[in-house]
Amino acid sequence: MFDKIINKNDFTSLIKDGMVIMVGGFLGCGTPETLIDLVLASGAKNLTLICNDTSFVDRGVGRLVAAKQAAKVITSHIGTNPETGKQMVEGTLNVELVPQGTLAERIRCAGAGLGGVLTPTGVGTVVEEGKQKITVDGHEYLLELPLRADLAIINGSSVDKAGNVVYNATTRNFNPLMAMAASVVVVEAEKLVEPGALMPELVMTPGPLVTHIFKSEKR
Amino acid sequence: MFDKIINKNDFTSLIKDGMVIMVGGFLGCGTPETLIDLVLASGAKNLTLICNDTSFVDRGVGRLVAAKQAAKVITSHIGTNPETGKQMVEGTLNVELVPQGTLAERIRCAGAGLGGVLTPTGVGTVVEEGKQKITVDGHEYLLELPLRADLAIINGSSVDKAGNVVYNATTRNFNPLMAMAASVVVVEAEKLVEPGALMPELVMTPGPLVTHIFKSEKR
Amino acid sequence: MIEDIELAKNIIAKRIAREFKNNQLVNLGIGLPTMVANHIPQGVNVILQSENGMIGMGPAPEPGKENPEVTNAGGAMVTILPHGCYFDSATSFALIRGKHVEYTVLGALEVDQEGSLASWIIPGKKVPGMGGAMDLVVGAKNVIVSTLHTERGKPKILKKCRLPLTARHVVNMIVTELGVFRVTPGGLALIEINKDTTIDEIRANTEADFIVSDNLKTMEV
Amino acid sequence: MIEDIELAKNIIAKRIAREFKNNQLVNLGIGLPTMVANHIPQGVNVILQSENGMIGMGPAPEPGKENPEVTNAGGAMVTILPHGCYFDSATSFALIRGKHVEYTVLGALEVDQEGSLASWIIPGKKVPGMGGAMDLVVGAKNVIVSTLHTERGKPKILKKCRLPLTARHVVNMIVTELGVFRVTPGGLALIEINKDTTIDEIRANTEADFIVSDNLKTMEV
Repeated sequence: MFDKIINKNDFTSLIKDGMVIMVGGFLGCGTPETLIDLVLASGAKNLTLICNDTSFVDRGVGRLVAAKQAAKVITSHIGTNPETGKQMVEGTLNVELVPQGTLAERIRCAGAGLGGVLTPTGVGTVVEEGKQKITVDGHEYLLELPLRADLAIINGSSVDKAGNVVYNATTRNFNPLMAMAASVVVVEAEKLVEPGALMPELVMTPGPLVTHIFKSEKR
Repeated sequence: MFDKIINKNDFTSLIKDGMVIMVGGFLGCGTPETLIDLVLASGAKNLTLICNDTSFVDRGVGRLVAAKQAAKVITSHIGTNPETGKQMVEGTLNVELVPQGTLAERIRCAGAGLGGVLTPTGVGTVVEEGKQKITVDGHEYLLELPLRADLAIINGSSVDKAGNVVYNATTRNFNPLMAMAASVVVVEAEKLVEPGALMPELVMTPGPLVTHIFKSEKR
Repeated sequence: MIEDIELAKNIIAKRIAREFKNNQLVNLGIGLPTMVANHIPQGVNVILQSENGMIGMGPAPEPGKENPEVTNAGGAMVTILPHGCYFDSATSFALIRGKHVEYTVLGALEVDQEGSLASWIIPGKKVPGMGGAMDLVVGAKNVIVSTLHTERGKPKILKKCRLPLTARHVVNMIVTELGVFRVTPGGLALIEINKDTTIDEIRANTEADFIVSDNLKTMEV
Repeated sequence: MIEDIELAKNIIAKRIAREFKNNQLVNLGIGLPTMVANHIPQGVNVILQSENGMIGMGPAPEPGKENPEVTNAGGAMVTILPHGCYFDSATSFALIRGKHVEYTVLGALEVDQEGSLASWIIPGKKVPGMGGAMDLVVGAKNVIVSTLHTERGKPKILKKCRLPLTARHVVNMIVTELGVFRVTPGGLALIEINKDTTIDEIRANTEADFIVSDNLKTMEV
C-alpha cells in the first residue's frame, strides 16, 4: 500500500553530482552507514554535506569527506576528522562552521516553514559576520536562516512500511530534524516492520515525511 | 531523592492574583482538571491565561474564564466557550487571538531561549498589526516574539518521581511546549511511577523541567 | 440551484474526495470538510492529519470503545489507524507550515477571485478565532475551499473579501455544489460544472469574475 | 606551582564538583570537565546532560555491556540512569539555550577578566569547530571555565582574549589548580586560593587584573 521500499540501484539513481545532502548522526552514532557506502560507490562529486560533525575518516559521513566527494561541508565540528581540516587548509573543501544549536534550529526552520529564527548564540563572535542583528527587548540576536537539502539520508532503529521512524537512545540527534528539511528523504531501516507494530507515541518521524525506505545492511 | 511531589495546599500557595498561567490541553483533551479545580478554589483574580483554546464553560481552562478569574486570554480559538466571547464583548476580558501554529512557536521560543521566529502565517491579515515584517529571500514574514509564563500547569499521562512525563495519544498538544516556557511548572500526574519505570525514548518532557508533581484526582 | 442542503454538501464532499492521490497527507477542517473522509474512493489511501497532534486518524470509535485521549481538532473522540502516530502542537504545525501536508480542505465565510479567504471572524458578531486555519492555508501545498455556492441567497465567491482575511492569495481551488473553480494567476476559472445547473445560473449566483475553461467538464460526483 | 598535571586536574575537578546542588542539570564538556563527574559528593544527585541527546547520563558501561546506541557528546559509549531520557538535537539545545541547564563546565584556550572565552579555533593552526560550546555558554545559567592556570608557562587568564571568541561576557567562574575566580561586574575577583600557593605566585602567573576578595578562602579540595 505504501510502496516506499527501495533497493540499492533505486537509491544510487537518486545521487547526483553537486547535490546538497543532509546526513543524520552524531560522531557516527545514528548514521546510515549502508547509504553512505552507496554514496561512496556512486562516486558523486562536489557534494554539499550538512551534518552535525564530520565524524571520523573511516566512519559515518567522514568517509565521504575522506573520499574527497564533498566540495562543501556545513557542520558544527570537524575536530575528529583530520581530513576535513587538511582539505580546508589546502583550499579544496569549503567548511562553514555553525554552532550546533543554531545548526539544529536552521534545519528545523526549513522543515517547519519558518523564515528564520533569532538566537543569542554567536553574538559578539565571528559567527555574526554577514548576518542581520535584531534587538528584541534590549537583547541582541542573530537572524539565522533556514537550511534545506535536496536529499536527507537518515538512520532509523525501527521503521514501519508506512515510513514511521523510531530512534533508539541517542541515535535520534539530527535525524528527525533532517527528515523534515529535504526534498527527498531516505531512511535506512535497521529493523523493518509492518504498520501497527510501532507504538504511535514512540514515532518521532511521521511516515509521510519519508520518501523511501532502504533496509540496512549494517553488521 | 527528587522531592517534587506536592499536595493541594502547596499548589494553592503558588497561585497569585495577576499571574500569567499557561494551561495545557486542546479542547479539554490533556488538561490538568484537578489543578484547575484548585485554581478555581483559590479564587485568584486578574489572571492572564495562555492556552490553545478556551475549551468549554464546564471543562478545562474554560471553567476559569466562566468564573471570571481571567483578565486576559492569549489563545487561538474561543468559539467553543460562549463565556469568552461574551466577556470580550462586555469589555471585561481582553482576548489576544494568535494563530495556533504561531502560538506553539512563540511558546517554544521562550522555552528554547530564542528571541523570536519568522513565520509566513498572518501576513496580509490583521495578525500583522504592530509586528515587525522581515523579508527573507523575497518572502515576507512576521517576527513573532516569545511568550512565557509565571506558571505552567500541564497534564501527564504517566510521570515518574524525577519529573519525566509521558503523554498518551493526543493529550500531548501544548503540554511539552509549556513545560519549557514557565518559571514554575506543575504537572498533574494521572499515573505516578518510580524513576526507571518509563521508557526513556517515550519521555517528552525531561524531569528537570518539572518543578512540582501533583497526583491527579481525576475520576 | 440545488435546494437540498444535505445533498449539496454531499456533492461537494464527494467531488473533493476524488482530488486525492494515494498516500497523500490531508487535513480536513471541521464541518463540511470532515464529510470528505466518507467519500474517499476505495483503493486510495489518504492519510488524515489532525492538527491537535496526529496523523493516520481513523473514523469515530465503535460504541464502548471511545478513548478520551484520542481526539480530533474538533474535540471529538476518534481512532488511530495502524500507520498513524502522535506529536505535539509545534511538530503538528511544523508539518503544516513546512509544506508537508498535501491538501487542506476548509470552509469559508467568503472567498474571492484573488484566492484570498475569510473564515474566522465577523467583527462585532462572531469571533471564534482562527485556530489553525491561518497556518493551514499558508502552509499546505494545496488549499481547497469547500462551500455552498450561496448563503441565504447571497454569493460567497466575491471579487474581494470584505471580512478580515484568514490569508491572502492562497486558495487553489473552490468547490461548491454547482461547480469547481481553479484560482489561476489570471483570475478565477470555472473548470467543472454540475450537470444540474447552467453557466448562467452560476454567473447569477457568483459575484466574482470568472472565465469558463475551454476544457469545461461535467462535475463527476 | 603544582607541577603534577594530573594532580592539578584532579584539584580542579574536585573543586568544581563541590559547586553543584541536588537535582541540578549540568553539562560537562569533554576532557577535564568530564572528570568532574567522578568527584560529585555522595548524597548530591546531579543530573548530567549530554548535548547529543540525553539527560541522566551514567558512567561508562561495564565491559560486555556496551551499547553503541547510547553515546555521549564525545562519541564514547555511556549508560543511562533510571531518571534519564533521550531527545533530539533541537530539544537538546532548547534545554541548553533556554536556561534549563544550571551549569556548563568547559575548558578554554583563553579566558579573560571580562568573562569572555575562546575555545574553538586557533586560526591557521587548529580548527576543531565550536560544536555545542557557543550555545552552552550563552544558554546555561552558570558558566564555569575549568583550566590549568598556565599552559607551557604562559597565563591562560588574560586581560582580553586574543583568539576568536566562543562568546563574550558569559563566564561566571574560573577554576584553576591555584584558585577560584568569580567574574563580577567590577572585574575578576579571587575568592579561593589553594593552600599550596600564594597570592604573589598567582599574580605572577595571571595576565588579567584581579582583586583579592576580602573574604578569601582556602580552596577545599
